[in-house]
Amino acid sequence: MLDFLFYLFSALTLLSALLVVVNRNAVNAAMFMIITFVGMAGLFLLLNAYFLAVLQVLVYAGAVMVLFLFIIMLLDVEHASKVRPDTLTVVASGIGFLLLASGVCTLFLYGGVEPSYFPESVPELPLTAHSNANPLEYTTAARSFGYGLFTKYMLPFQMTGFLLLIAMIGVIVLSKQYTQPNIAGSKDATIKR
Amino acid sequence: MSITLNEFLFVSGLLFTIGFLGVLLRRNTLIIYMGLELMLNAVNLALVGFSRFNQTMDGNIFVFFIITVAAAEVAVGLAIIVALYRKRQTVMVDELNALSH
Amino acid sequence: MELETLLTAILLVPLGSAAMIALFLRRGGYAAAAVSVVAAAVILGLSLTFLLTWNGVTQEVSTVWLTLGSYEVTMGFLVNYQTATMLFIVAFVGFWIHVFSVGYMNEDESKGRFFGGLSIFMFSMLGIVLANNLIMIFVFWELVGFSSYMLIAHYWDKDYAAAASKKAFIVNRVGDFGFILGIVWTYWQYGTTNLVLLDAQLNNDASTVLGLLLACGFIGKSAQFPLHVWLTDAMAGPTPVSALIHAATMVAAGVYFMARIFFMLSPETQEVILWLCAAMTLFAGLCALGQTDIKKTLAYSTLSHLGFMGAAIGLGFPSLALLHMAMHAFFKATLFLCSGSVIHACHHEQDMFKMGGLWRKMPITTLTCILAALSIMAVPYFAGFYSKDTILSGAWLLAHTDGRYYVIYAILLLAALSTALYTGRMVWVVFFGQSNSDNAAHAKESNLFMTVPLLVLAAFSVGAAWFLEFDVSLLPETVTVALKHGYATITQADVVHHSHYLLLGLSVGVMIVGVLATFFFYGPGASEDKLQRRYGLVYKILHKHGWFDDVYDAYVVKVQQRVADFFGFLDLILISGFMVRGTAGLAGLLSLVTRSFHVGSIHGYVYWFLAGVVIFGAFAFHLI
Amino acid sequence: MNLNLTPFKEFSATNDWGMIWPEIALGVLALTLLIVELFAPNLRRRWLPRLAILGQIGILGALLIGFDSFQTPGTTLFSGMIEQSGLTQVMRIYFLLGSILVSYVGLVYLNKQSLPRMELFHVVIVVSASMMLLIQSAHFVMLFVALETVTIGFYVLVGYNRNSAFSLEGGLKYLILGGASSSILLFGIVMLYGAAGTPGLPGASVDSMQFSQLAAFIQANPDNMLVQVGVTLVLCGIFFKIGAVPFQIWIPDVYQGAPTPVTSFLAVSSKTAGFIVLIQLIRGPFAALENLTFPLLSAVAIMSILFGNIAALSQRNVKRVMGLSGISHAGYLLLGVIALVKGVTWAPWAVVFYLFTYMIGAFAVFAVMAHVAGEDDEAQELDHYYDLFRSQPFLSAILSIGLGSLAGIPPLAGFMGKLFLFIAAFQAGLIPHLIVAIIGVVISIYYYFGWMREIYFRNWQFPAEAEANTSAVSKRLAGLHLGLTHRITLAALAVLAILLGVYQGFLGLWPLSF
Amino acid sequence: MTDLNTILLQLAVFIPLICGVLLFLGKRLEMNVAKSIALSGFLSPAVIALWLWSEFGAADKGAGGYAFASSLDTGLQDAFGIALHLGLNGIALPMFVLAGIVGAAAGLHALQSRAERLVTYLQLLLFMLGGLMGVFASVDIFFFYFFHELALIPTFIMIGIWGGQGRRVAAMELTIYLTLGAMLSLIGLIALYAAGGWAAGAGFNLIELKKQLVAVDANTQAQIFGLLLIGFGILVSLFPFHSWAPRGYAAAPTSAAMLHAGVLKKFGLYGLIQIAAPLLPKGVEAWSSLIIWLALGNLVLLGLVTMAQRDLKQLIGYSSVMHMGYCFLGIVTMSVIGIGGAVLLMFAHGLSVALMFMLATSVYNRTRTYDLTAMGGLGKKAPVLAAIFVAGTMASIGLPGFANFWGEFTIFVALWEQHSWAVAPAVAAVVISAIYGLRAVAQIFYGPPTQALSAVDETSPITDITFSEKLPAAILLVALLAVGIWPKSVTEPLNHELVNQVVFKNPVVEKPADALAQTEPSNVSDPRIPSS
Repeated sequence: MLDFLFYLFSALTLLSALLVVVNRNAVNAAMFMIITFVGMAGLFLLLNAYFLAVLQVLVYAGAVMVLFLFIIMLLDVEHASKVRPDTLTVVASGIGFLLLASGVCTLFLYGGVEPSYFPESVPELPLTAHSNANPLEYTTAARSFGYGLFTKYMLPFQMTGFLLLIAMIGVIVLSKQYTQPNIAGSKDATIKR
Repeated sequence: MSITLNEFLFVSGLLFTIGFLGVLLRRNTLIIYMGLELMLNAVNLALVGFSRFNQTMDGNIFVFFIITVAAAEVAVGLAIIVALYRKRQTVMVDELNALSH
Repeated sequence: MELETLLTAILLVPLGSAAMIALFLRRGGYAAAAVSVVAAAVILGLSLTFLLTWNGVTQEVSTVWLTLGSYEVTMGFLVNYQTATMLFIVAFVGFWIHVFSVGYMNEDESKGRFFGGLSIFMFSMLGIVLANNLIMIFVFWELVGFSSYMLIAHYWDKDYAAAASKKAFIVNRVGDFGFILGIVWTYWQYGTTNLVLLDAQLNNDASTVLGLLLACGFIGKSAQFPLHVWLTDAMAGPTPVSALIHAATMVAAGVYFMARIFFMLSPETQEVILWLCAAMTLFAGLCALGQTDIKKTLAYSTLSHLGFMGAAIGLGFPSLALLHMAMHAFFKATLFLCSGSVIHACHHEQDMFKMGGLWRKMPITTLTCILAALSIMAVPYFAGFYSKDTILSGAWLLAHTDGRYYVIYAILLLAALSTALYTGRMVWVVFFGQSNSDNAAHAKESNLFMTVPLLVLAAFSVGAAWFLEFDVSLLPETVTVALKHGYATITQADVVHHSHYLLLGLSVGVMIVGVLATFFFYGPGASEDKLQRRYGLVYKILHKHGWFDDVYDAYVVKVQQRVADFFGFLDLILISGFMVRGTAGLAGLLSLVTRSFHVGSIHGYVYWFLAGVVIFGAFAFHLI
Repeated sequence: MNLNLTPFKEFSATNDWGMIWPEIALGVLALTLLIVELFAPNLRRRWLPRLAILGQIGILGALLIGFDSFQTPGTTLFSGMIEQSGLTQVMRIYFLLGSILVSYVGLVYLNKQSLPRMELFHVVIVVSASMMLLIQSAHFVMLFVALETVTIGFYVLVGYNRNSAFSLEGGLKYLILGGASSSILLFGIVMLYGAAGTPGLPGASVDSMQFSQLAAFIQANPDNMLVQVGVTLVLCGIFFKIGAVPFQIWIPDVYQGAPTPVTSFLAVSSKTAGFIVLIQLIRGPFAALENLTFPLLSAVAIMSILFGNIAALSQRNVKRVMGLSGISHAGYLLLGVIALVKGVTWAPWAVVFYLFTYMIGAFAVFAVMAHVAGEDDEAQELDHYYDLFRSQPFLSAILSIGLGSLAGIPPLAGFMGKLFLFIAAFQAGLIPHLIVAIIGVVISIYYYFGWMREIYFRNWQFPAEAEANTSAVSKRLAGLHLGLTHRITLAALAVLAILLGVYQGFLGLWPLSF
Repeated sequence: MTDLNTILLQLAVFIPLICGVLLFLGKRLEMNVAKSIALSGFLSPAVIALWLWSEFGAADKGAGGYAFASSLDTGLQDAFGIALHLGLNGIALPMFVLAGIVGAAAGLHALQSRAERLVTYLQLLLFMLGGLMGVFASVDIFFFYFFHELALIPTFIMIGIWGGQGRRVAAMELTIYLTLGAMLSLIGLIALYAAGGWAAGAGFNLIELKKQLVAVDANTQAQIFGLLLIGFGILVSLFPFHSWAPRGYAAAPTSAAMLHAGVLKKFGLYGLIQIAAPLLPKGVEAWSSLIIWLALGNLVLLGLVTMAQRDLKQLIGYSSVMHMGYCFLGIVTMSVIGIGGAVLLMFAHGLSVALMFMLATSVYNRTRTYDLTAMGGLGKKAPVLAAIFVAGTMASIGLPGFANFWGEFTIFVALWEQHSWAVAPAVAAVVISAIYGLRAVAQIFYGPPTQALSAVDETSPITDITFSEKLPAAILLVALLAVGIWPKSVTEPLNHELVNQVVFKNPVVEKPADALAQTEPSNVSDPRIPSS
């Protein structure tokens, strides 16, 4: 049963991912992207990462792709995406794809690393009172994330805040029209070549 | 289940490759960008797989960070693309080569 | 006075005067002249004191000049009878020529340069005379060359003077090429260049090649074949210079040098020198007949007589060579000064056939000139006779041991004839008959500055050699010692003694023939060269002395310069072009290639990433 | 529910925030700027930049004063997230200095543009702080987060001049290529994580992304396939940062498009961060992998030196020239890293010294560039510098010193840097590398001195023509007047370049190997 | 031991640099002050150098025969054994004096030159001079290199601003080429440092290295020396690597050309003599035949090339390149004689070539051209200039009485001892140099004045050499003559130094006993008395 689910989800993921890449319509690409994410969420579930699966759907499918779609619509680049890539690019990228794929195959399927089965035991619950076990040991509970983030990964976690801050500021800088009275009005850059 | 870690890794690797293919193949900046997102997701998948296999939490938490970073990156990236589109009315990379040679 | 200081003084006085002139009296005119002449006088005085006081013992003083490890250069004086002879000649002739110059150069505006040059010349010449080792000789040898270069180029706004000076210096350098090699070889062969030590070390085991190398210096300086081309051109200098340098002293320095290092000349070496010089005697003597320029004539006669001296060396009679050099110094100086006085009187007219009939106008010059002419023609009891005829007898003497020397004797005899011919021609044409140009017509006797030296030198060219036969000697006793020996040896040798009258008759007869022939052929005061008119080809050959100059010029222009240009071209093309610029060009080309990589589209760049990942990944997989 | 908190306590025990006070202070400074911007808009033009710069200088001063107190090498903080050592202390100073200079260049730049002012300084400061943490990080998560902070900051900065299509295009290129590279890096990290955590293997560790434990694991089984590939991919990611072949290709375009201060920031601080991370990794986790890293780095170093120098020959745009020459400098620096791989323990010192000299020289050049540049920042041609010596002798002197230092000419600092690198390389026996390096240096003379040639040489053949095509620029330059602060700053750079070149005594306080 | 002379030595290096820095106040000071500062900067090294020259004999020599030694740590002593270690030994002393004299002459010439932005010009010249003094004063081979580069770079800028025709290319070629040479030699020096055992006491200290490197095997020595040979060879314009020199000098302003051709170029030879040869004798042996061939290439081939030149400055440049061949020949002998001769010739050639470049400019200022074929008859207008020029030419073609002669002749002597065959071509080069030298003199000064000259004369009357030109010329000429007449002044300290260095051969030729005792030297009588 689980095997079947795995094949289902992975096929879903990979095929839609491929469609994202080869599809010539940007909107459709975005749609397939969403399907890919959903498929990945499924795979996460198979790996008992329930919290991440949820996160995946919420953040990616929910937020990121919506942003993408919004931009695609905004810029209205349908006409642009109609042109098909020239053969040279196709051939070159195809070769590149094959090379990388073969590398991945050799690494993960044949010889690279020997097949390794997942441990069956999956600790469901986080540690309870009076147990001296390591609070950061692997569980599937969302609470473990909290433990980790606020103890061991405190510093990165704090930094993420700054990361988001400058991202925000960056977006503002890039989008907000800035005018300054005491400097000659901004020249509009026409392409000089 | 009989699925080993290798299958998961293979899937993620393939996903990564597909994402790279997108970057190589497509000329629409937005879709190239989606390709990058795919690559990041492939990493996520591998991480989760390892995390499950190694029975350590770090992988999962790392995924959390990656997702956050990815979101921020998307925001900035799209902002740049939009601003550039305002200037040049295009998102096709082969028309965006004013800087060259 | 202490010997060392005395000699040092002799050496340094002219240097001092030269420095003084160069620093303060550049525009000094007569002041410069005075300084220089006084210097020459002082030299003469000091030399005489030395010659009269010296006890005749060979003496050597030397001081270390430069030390590097085992290698030492010393500067020092070697005094023996040869030194005495040469010292006297240089000082004496030099002094009188200085005096003469005062008169001759009186309207020249750059006296400073001239007299400074004369002083430098005296300095370097005396250096050669006194030097006690080869390196020191070489040093002053070069300086002599330099001063002659300066003096030849005295009229430096004349192209011919420029060319002549350049030629003189370079040709001498060619001679020095061998000289340097010789010196260096000597140093490593015998461990020293000091003459005395060398003399002590070699006993008739001198190496032939070494000797020849050293002889190269002589050939260059004394203008023997094949390096004789410079001497005739050197007449571009003022006449006193020609007299001093190119007749009396400098060219004789070569002979002096040969005599001084005679012990280093193996018989083979002497053989080579002998034949070269013998050939030169005759050849130059004949060429003199092809000249209309009075100075050129004398120049060729100088060549011829240097040949005589060289032949004496080659025959193995260095003292004879010295003897002839001394006598030659007197009469050739006289002749040159006469020509100078004549030229001066004729407003720098040098063509003999435009003169004529000068004896009325300038008697003293004529008299002295005739005396000197008789001396050079070796009229018995004249100075030239003793030296030149003894050389002939020497050849005759050796001929009895080896038949080949008869050839030499014959050549020298013919040379003597040629001497008679050109001298007679000159005397007849210049002084007798009618004057052939108004320059000559308005000539008048020169002033005392010029006539007094003429008279003195003429007197010497008559009687300088009497000390050999009678006991009247115009020369200090110490001077004569080195000259007596060879003369004595030969004249006492019974071979010569028996055929004494034969020899005498031959040479005297040859002389008379010559004189008469010229009288009847040219006639007194001829206005044109009969030889030129009648036998144009012969004349042309003699005039151009076998196109040596043309060959020389052709070599310089056609060969040397073209080779140089060729290499210049190669340097330009191969090294600075191909090697250097080529590399730069290659870099530039590559740069353009790399530049073309930056296509500007992201695709082009992502593929680099792909390539990087693939290649490095392959390396990680141990595929590469 | 009450649960046993001791484990948490011991995890948080090492969260010693005091040890990273400079970074915190920078963060606070950045926020202060934000607040000032919000609540005192009228102070903007004049005071914000000064506040930013002076604030950083203050922090720098404090850092220098308290320098010795930090001499506690090898302290692991934040439960293995970061590890401080002499190297990181020195590099803190480096990055702080760098961001100060960038702010200065930015000040010069902003005065010619109509752009928001505060944001630039804000982002620069935050990025510098995260660079400090980046080089201290001893854990891949920390490394990734810090790295991404830096990268995202640079996305913003490169595209900062939103009025110029060039700046935005540069931003886009940096965005996509940077994204790709960080994905590659990430994939490598994941592989290492996975391999090192595998329960079965010897030396498998609990916290397998922590450098020391990872090092132990790799020591145990160096020829694990995952490890090999993972390390390779990580190195690829870092090569992108330091701009080494074949991940250098983006550099000229991005450098040209980016605003000059950002270009300098990229050229100096970003590159440096990459190098220090590389050194940390080579010294730490990857120490056991000489067979893999040595050939890899050698190839990259040689390629970089040759490519950078040769490509720069035919460039006329000075920003591109600086970018391409930066590639070659990365190549030289890699020599030091390779020497480290070969076991020359003091090689990092040489690298750091070179980085300092490079910073000084590069900023001398960039500052002058910012002064010379006009409104169109991306179009700075060599021709603009024609005859600068006559119009701006001071600037040209500074520029010459900077260029000379970059070219490695005594008595300037750059020469000492090269000397130490060469000695290190020679000690490691890298003769082929050295030969290539020499060739590179000789080639580099052409474009560095070619630049000076523009400054000093009047065109002998066609002066009129040369005048004509640069008349506008030269007019502007003739009008340009430098304030005293500018002169002092520039002169300070020049003096520093000379001082470091002739006297290294005050570096005695650095241990030769950190 | 910091007595007065030690301090003076340091001052000789630093005064020019300090003066140069002072001149940065250029615009503030008015001209005369600036000029006097520069003047002191130019003259003081010369004065100090001469003083130290006189003191050297008496001074007590420290380690390695270095007098006036002093060492200053610049922070690298412990790590790399690099220290600013100044001192003079018998080899360094002549070069040091040379640098001082030529520096003074060049400085005086520059002070009177009416160059635009004179202050900057003097400044760069001062830096150059300081670097040169440092090169020859430093015992530490790192600083030896360091000072060389310091002196090298100003030439680029000077050519750039005040240079003549074709400077853009020439300056670039010169700089790139010389950097290549410098880089190679730098690696060579590092290799020495390595061979000395990484900073094991030796570091970059020459004295220590001498002790350390005795052990090094022949193969390594050959490799290191090869590096140094090519590196230094480029700097000295050894045969195939010479193309930078003539064009560079032709384009350079006078004073720069004087200092560069006169002194800076000797750096490479000095390095070979002071560093490479003593440290790597086996290396020299390994390369000797190649060196001889290249040196002969310099002498003969480039001699002919020189003959082909039509441009006065090119001619002088090529001739300066050509004469370097002698020095290489001297070095290759590895004997006291040869190396001594090489040093002597370096000293002399430095003076003479500087003089020639200066006079070339003086000629140009009067004829307005460097083209020899267009000149002629200047001697009439400027006799003194002509006289000095002739003197300079004679010096450079090795006329006795000038220092060059001793150098060349000594080298011939040394060369014969080992490679007799090479002496002949070497001496032939003497003839060649005479040919082009005298041809140049004749073409410039002799003969009737050309139309061009008269034309110039009409526009601006041609004067004879002025005092401002005469003074530097006199300085150089006097030095040339002094050493030419009294070569001991240079060779005495040199000899002591060289003899002490065991690596240099000191071939002994057995001197015959003084034979003056035997009476009547045979050369008064005629030996060949016939047997009959």
